[in-house]
Amino acid sequence: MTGDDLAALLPILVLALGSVGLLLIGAWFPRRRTLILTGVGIAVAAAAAAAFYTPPVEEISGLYGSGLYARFFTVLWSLVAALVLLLSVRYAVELGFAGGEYTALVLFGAAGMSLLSASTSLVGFFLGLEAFTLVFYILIAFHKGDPLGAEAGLKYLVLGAVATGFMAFGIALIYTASGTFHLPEAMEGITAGARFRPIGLLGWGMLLVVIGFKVSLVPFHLWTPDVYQGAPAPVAGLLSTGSKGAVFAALVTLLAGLPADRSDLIPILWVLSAISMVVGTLSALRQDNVKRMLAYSSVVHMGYVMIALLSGGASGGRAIVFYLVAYAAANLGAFGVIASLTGAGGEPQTYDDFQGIGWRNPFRCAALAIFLLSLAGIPPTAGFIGKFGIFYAAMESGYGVLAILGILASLISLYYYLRVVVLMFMTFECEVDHARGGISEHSALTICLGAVVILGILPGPLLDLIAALFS
Amino acid sequence: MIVPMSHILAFSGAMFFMGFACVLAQRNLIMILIGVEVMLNAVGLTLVGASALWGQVDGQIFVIFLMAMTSAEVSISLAMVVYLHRRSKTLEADAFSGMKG
Amino acid sequence: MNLEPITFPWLTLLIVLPLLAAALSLVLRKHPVFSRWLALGITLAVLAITIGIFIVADGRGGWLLYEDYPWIASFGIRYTLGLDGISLLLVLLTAFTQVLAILISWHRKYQMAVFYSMLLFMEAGIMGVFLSLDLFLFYLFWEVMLIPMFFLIGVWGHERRVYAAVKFFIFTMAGSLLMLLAIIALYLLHGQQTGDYSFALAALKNTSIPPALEPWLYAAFVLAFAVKVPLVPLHTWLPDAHTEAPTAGSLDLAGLLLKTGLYGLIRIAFPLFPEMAAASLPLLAAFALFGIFYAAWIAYAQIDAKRLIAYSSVAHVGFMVLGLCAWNVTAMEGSILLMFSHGITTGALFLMMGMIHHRTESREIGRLGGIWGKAPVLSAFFLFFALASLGLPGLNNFVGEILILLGAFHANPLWGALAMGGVVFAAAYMLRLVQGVIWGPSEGRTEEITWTDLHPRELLILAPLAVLVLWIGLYPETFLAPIREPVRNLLEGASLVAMKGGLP
Amino acid sequence: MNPNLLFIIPLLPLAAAVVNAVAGQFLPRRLSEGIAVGAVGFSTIATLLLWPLVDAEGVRAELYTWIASGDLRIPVEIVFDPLSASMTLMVVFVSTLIHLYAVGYMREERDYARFFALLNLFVFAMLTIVLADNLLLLFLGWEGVGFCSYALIGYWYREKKNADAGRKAFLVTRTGDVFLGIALLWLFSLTGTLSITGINQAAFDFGSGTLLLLTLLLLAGACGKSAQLPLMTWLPDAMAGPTPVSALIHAATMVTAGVYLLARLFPLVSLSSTGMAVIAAIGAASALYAASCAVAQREIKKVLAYSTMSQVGFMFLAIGVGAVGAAMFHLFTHAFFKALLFMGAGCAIHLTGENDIFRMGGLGRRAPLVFWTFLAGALCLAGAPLTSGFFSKDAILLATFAGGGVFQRILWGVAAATALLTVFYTFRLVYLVFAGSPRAAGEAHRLPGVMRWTLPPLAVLALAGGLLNLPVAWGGSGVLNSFLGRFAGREIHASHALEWGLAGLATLLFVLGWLLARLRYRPFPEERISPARDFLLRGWEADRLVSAVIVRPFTSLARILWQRGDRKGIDGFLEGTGHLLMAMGEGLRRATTGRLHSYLGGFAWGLIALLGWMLLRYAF
Repeated sequence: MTGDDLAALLPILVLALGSVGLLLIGAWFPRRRTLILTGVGIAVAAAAAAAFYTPPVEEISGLYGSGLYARFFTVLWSLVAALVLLLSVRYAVELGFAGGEYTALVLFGAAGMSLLSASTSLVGFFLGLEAFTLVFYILIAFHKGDPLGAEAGLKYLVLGAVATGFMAFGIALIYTASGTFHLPEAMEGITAGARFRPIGLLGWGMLLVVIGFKVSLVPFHLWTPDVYQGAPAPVAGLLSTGSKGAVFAALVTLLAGLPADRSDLIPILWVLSAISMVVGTLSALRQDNVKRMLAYSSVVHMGYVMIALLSGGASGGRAIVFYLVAYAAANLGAFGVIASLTGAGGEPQTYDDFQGIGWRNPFRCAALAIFLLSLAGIPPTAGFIGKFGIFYAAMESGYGVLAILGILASLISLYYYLRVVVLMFMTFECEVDHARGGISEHSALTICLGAVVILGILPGPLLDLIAALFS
Repeated sequence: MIVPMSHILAFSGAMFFMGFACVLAQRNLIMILIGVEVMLNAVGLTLVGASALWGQVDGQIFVIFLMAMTSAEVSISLAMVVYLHRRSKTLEADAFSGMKG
Repeated sequence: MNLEPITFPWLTLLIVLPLLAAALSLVLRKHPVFSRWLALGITLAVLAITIGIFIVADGRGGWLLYEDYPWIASFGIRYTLGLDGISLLLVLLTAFTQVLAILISWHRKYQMAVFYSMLLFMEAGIMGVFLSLDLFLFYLFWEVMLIPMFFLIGVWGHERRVYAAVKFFIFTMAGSLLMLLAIIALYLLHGQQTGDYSFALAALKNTSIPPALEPWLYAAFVLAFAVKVPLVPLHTWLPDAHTEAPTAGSLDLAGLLLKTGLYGLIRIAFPLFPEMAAASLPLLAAFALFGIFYAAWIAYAQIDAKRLIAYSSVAHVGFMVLGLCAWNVTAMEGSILLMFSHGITTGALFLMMGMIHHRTESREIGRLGGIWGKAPVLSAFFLFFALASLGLPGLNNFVGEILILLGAFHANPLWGALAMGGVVFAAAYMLRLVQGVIWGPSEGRTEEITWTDLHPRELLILAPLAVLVLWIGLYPETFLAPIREPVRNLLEGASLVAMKGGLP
Repeated sequence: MNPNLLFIIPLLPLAAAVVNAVAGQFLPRRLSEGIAVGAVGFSTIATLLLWPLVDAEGVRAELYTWIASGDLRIPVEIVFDPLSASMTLMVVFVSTLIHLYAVGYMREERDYARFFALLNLFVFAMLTIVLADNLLLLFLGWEGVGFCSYALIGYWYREKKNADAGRKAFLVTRTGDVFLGIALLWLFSLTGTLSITGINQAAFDFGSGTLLLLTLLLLAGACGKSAQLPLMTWLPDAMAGPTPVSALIHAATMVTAGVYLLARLFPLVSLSSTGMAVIAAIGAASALYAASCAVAQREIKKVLAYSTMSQVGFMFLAIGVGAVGAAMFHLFTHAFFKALLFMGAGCAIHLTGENDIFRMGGLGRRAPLVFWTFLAGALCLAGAPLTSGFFSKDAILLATFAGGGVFQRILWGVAAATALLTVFYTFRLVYLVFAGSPRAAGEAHRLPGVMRWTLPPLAVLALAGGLLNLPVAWGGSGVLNSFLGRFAGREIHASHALEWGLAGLATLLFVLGWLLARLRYRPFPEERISPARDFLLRGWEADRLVSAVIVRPFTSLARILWQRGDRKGIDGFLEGTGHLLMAMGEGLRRATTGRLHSYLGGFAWGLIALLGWMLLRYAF
């Protein structure tokens, strides 16, 4: 490893070293607020480093890219981590989290996500993925007093461990078939002409199981609602945005190596996308817990992203990246609102908790309504532009049926998104006061809201930037 | 290579699926974790075999990574097991079903 | 496109003014009185601008105003607004209606500032729909206007408001989502053929569409618009939404939202697919005719006065669609004029039901009655608008209807003859409404409460409407003149954009 | 003289209507009444002053273009020709008298402004019908009078019955209007114009089938407004309105609009002989039907209503046999004597506080002026020799008889029978109301002078109206016919002998009918109830028939469409879909058991599916 490599790793180093530093400081200096805000600073610094520092090399040790694509996602996940931390300031104090450890884990998770998004090798892929998976094992069960948190942690842990096994086996098989871990050579190596070689395809199958698990595609999605429900809201926000987005970011790189004709893989992806949209939508209909509803909605959304992934090409990739950003802003915002409403009585999760709170907490509930509308893909929000991009990519590459399925799913999904809006604003006014939320939460929510609305109205600059990632 | 790759693959594949079967069949958390461990070791075997097949060290390096990672995972798992056991006095995996639907 | 230099973005102003006011109103939630005056001021300003444009335009053809800026370059999406005679009429209606909507909600108590803000958002959205010439932009506004309406119904509506609001939202989205796909498909086809990836309506008109695909794309567009129009049997959201919405909401729904569907047919669906449109006209006409009778028939059975008026709207739009289907100058002009007229009469009826409901807290025909004895001026206005609605000659709806009927008969005698029969149905349900509300003995709610006749603010709302009813009824030329040339161009299939316009 | 001045005639009542509608409640009563009466009065004077404008071709005046679209151009244009001029004069004159009468009649009403506004508006609309040279403008008046009639029938809206009667009138007449409307659409489609003159000129080119259908459509429209079979059920109910309204709208003017329409479009109508026959048959049938009903009525105004229907039937018959002149002649005389009768009836009601003729009686001595004027009207209605009704009815009978064919003879027979019935029920009415001793129990009112003194001029006109068109055989010169000129329809060729013979027969019928009525009703008879009487009283059960065949199916179908179609059908389908989706969601929700092993099972199944597919892929 050369100095240039290290320089290229600067943002990751900021995150990782910052994480370690906070962990150490936290042991002697347990001021939660200060620690978490420092963590925010570190994440922002990392984002700034990634954004403004052009690294001297394009690739680090054959494991990670440091090009525009990688830097983009590093910025994104660092900012997501910063937002998550901002959302956690009051939350952590309220629930008595150990500030240093919590912050350190979030930062470390962000480093893992950035690495995963940047991976140019199966080894990098594995390490990045595992880095933040391990973090989540802890973060999900971070609230020690909460039995549901422990249960969620356990479920994620066991399934995650099994998934790790599958991933490792898949990688091993691909390596067996191709003789290299490096992308895109590994992908080229497992194909012979238009067809996959059997072992390579088997390896891909294993990888798909893991990817399906990580991004919650049906039938590997079953953990999602439980884990979202049990995990602390900011963590669920990070889990639903960062971990999934990073996997997709890596997947774009993975698939880019495959030959244009992927007829062996396409039917699988097609089916995964379709049943994720259908099953996710239907399952969300009867939920009465907002976090579980958001979990199923994320299943549907990942189904949408799969459409774009299938479509491939420049427009597919662009659609994925934009969608991930839009989805991250809206989903993080939604979980953020839940976090900000959390008081001594715990998180408001069930629909009953949301009944009639709209006019008592106008800003946050209006924001939640807008986030939900964005998730539903209604203009003028980022979600609409994102969905437009996906359907556009789908139509362009001839996945009309999937597009229509997606349309139907988003139509039905309106019901459960609107239901929350209805509960908040259109029923009687409740008398219960939820937590008023701190300034950090409000600023985080404002940022998310701003992103959702601005990207809905003026998506041009971001779209141009994303287009540059793929050129 | 003294052992053909196909044999290695067959063996490690079998081992992998035995591990997975263990995960599926066992109810006790410890046993499930052991199953995962078996799966991971099968992977290690495959990697070493492939590494030999291609005459590279990449695979073996990856095995080292894998082992490190596994140990981290195991430590977290065990911590979790202890934590859960202390909370609910059971290690039955299916006993933890407070959330569903 | 080589158009005259844009002097001042009046059209953008029509959209942005309400939008800014809406945002400001939301921010200053705690100062409802301020936001009320703000809302009134802004809507009046918008009305003044539209009237100004109307006067300056003076029945000229072509694009009266036109704006075009790049917006989302990577998709070839542009911010293109254009105003011709047809949109002018509808923009005028929008601006006018919105002033009334503010005025009728003057003393609303609950979350007043937000209410006005929603009305202003609505205005911006509808203006956008009537002005957009870029399909993406159009679609954006098309859906944006649903959100404020959803809240208006859901938050400030009557008993079953939530059901109505959600039904409204999902129903209309069901249509429009498929349209989104069709828009994308059209865009891709056009891009692949010409290399010019653009959502501009004018450009997409020249797309040659594979015969296998064309019916589907056309159907997607028509479905979206038919839901909004609404064409029977896609209408069942309407009675619920109209009935449960607050008065201002009903006013906007009947006066404006339904028109967006018809406008979409005229401006987008028909010009984009002229051959398909020509082929489908008999089918659409059949639906329209069926709707005229079906809705009128059901209206007759209603107990809730607002619901009755809502069904009457469905019957009326049947006439309008029939007029479009006749595809000749007379019927088309009649259709557009009826769009305008219907906004006024049905809007007025909803306003009056709002006033009556405000006093009696009842909308049930059986519990009202005999109001004439208590509030003669109010009742006289009610009777007047009811007569206009049932198509009494000399009042506004008649002109539109007779033009439609004449044109439809010319296109197909059976259509005209059948539709003429619809006027008896119209008389049947309207007279039942009048009978149940203002005539008869004053019993029930009418007797229980102390009545005040119209107060000045209400008179201020109704008087301009009444003047317009008579104006259109007796001298429709004012409103026919601006649409004459656009209609001719539409029928001749000429590309609108080819003509130059521009106000000095 | 400037022809544009003609617009004064209809616009004066309109202006008065607007003033009364907007400000009537705030004006002093006298002023409001003065405006209303004055406007109509000045219209009458204007008509007389502008009379010199009339010429055979008609004078035209255009105000502005009402509607213009494509080929369509609808000018607000009026035409002043012999037909419209004479009709205008009749309308404004009768209106003036009735307005005056109404001032007295409505003396105790507080809501006078609404009444006079509507009455004036009616006059405007009626004049629009009469003067319009454009079918669409005519249609404006046509619907306008319909509305005024509706609003005035339901003037005493507090009683549901009255409001319902108004609604019924509007709906039934509008049913007729639809046919007129269709005719209008068709005519425009055929000729590209809606000018009456233009249409009449173009009619020669139409095919016979088209002509027949057009005639039938126009006839249906006319039937609705003129209460002819089968659209007649509204007229008896319309008597719920104030008496001046009945006199003006439902006797003298509006109900004759149908006749006027057919007369206006006679050049078109006359081209279809079958159509003409249908018109005649409808007229004769209505005449007989209404006369038979009138015989059994108890309410004074309903007797008159049925008699109106019957007399209008005569006019239709006249049109049907081509005698437009005779039709117009009867229209005018009928307007005078029927307005007179209604006003007299109004006085009778006022004096006794009763509607039921069986409870009146003895009025002859109490109110001699009312009696004598009413008797004058009754004699005209009955067709007593030398009265106006005698001449006008005789002209119709003669024209029918002179038509020659068997069909015409049958019609003539029907008409003659009707004439007999007419005499009978007229004298039944006179005897029951004026003869005998007072039987009234209701509260009697004093009769305002203005109500009384409007009667004599009409009585004189009614009695002497025959001079208007005295036949040549009687030494006259047929003034009206020659004035109408080309509008008078076909020439009637009949020998003087036939004329005298028929007149003698008519006299015979009159005497016979009078004797029968005198025998039966001179001494007050106890009311006898029989099924036949009830059948006639209820107008041959027409209302029940309409209710069973149209109204009730309509209402129940409305409810069925709403509940079954909209609610169960469309909404049911959608909600069913929703429930299905919900049920599926619930099923999937159950599948998420919360147990770790079922989640691992998901892994396993997914893996098996993946591997299975790959296997398939490689096996084949």
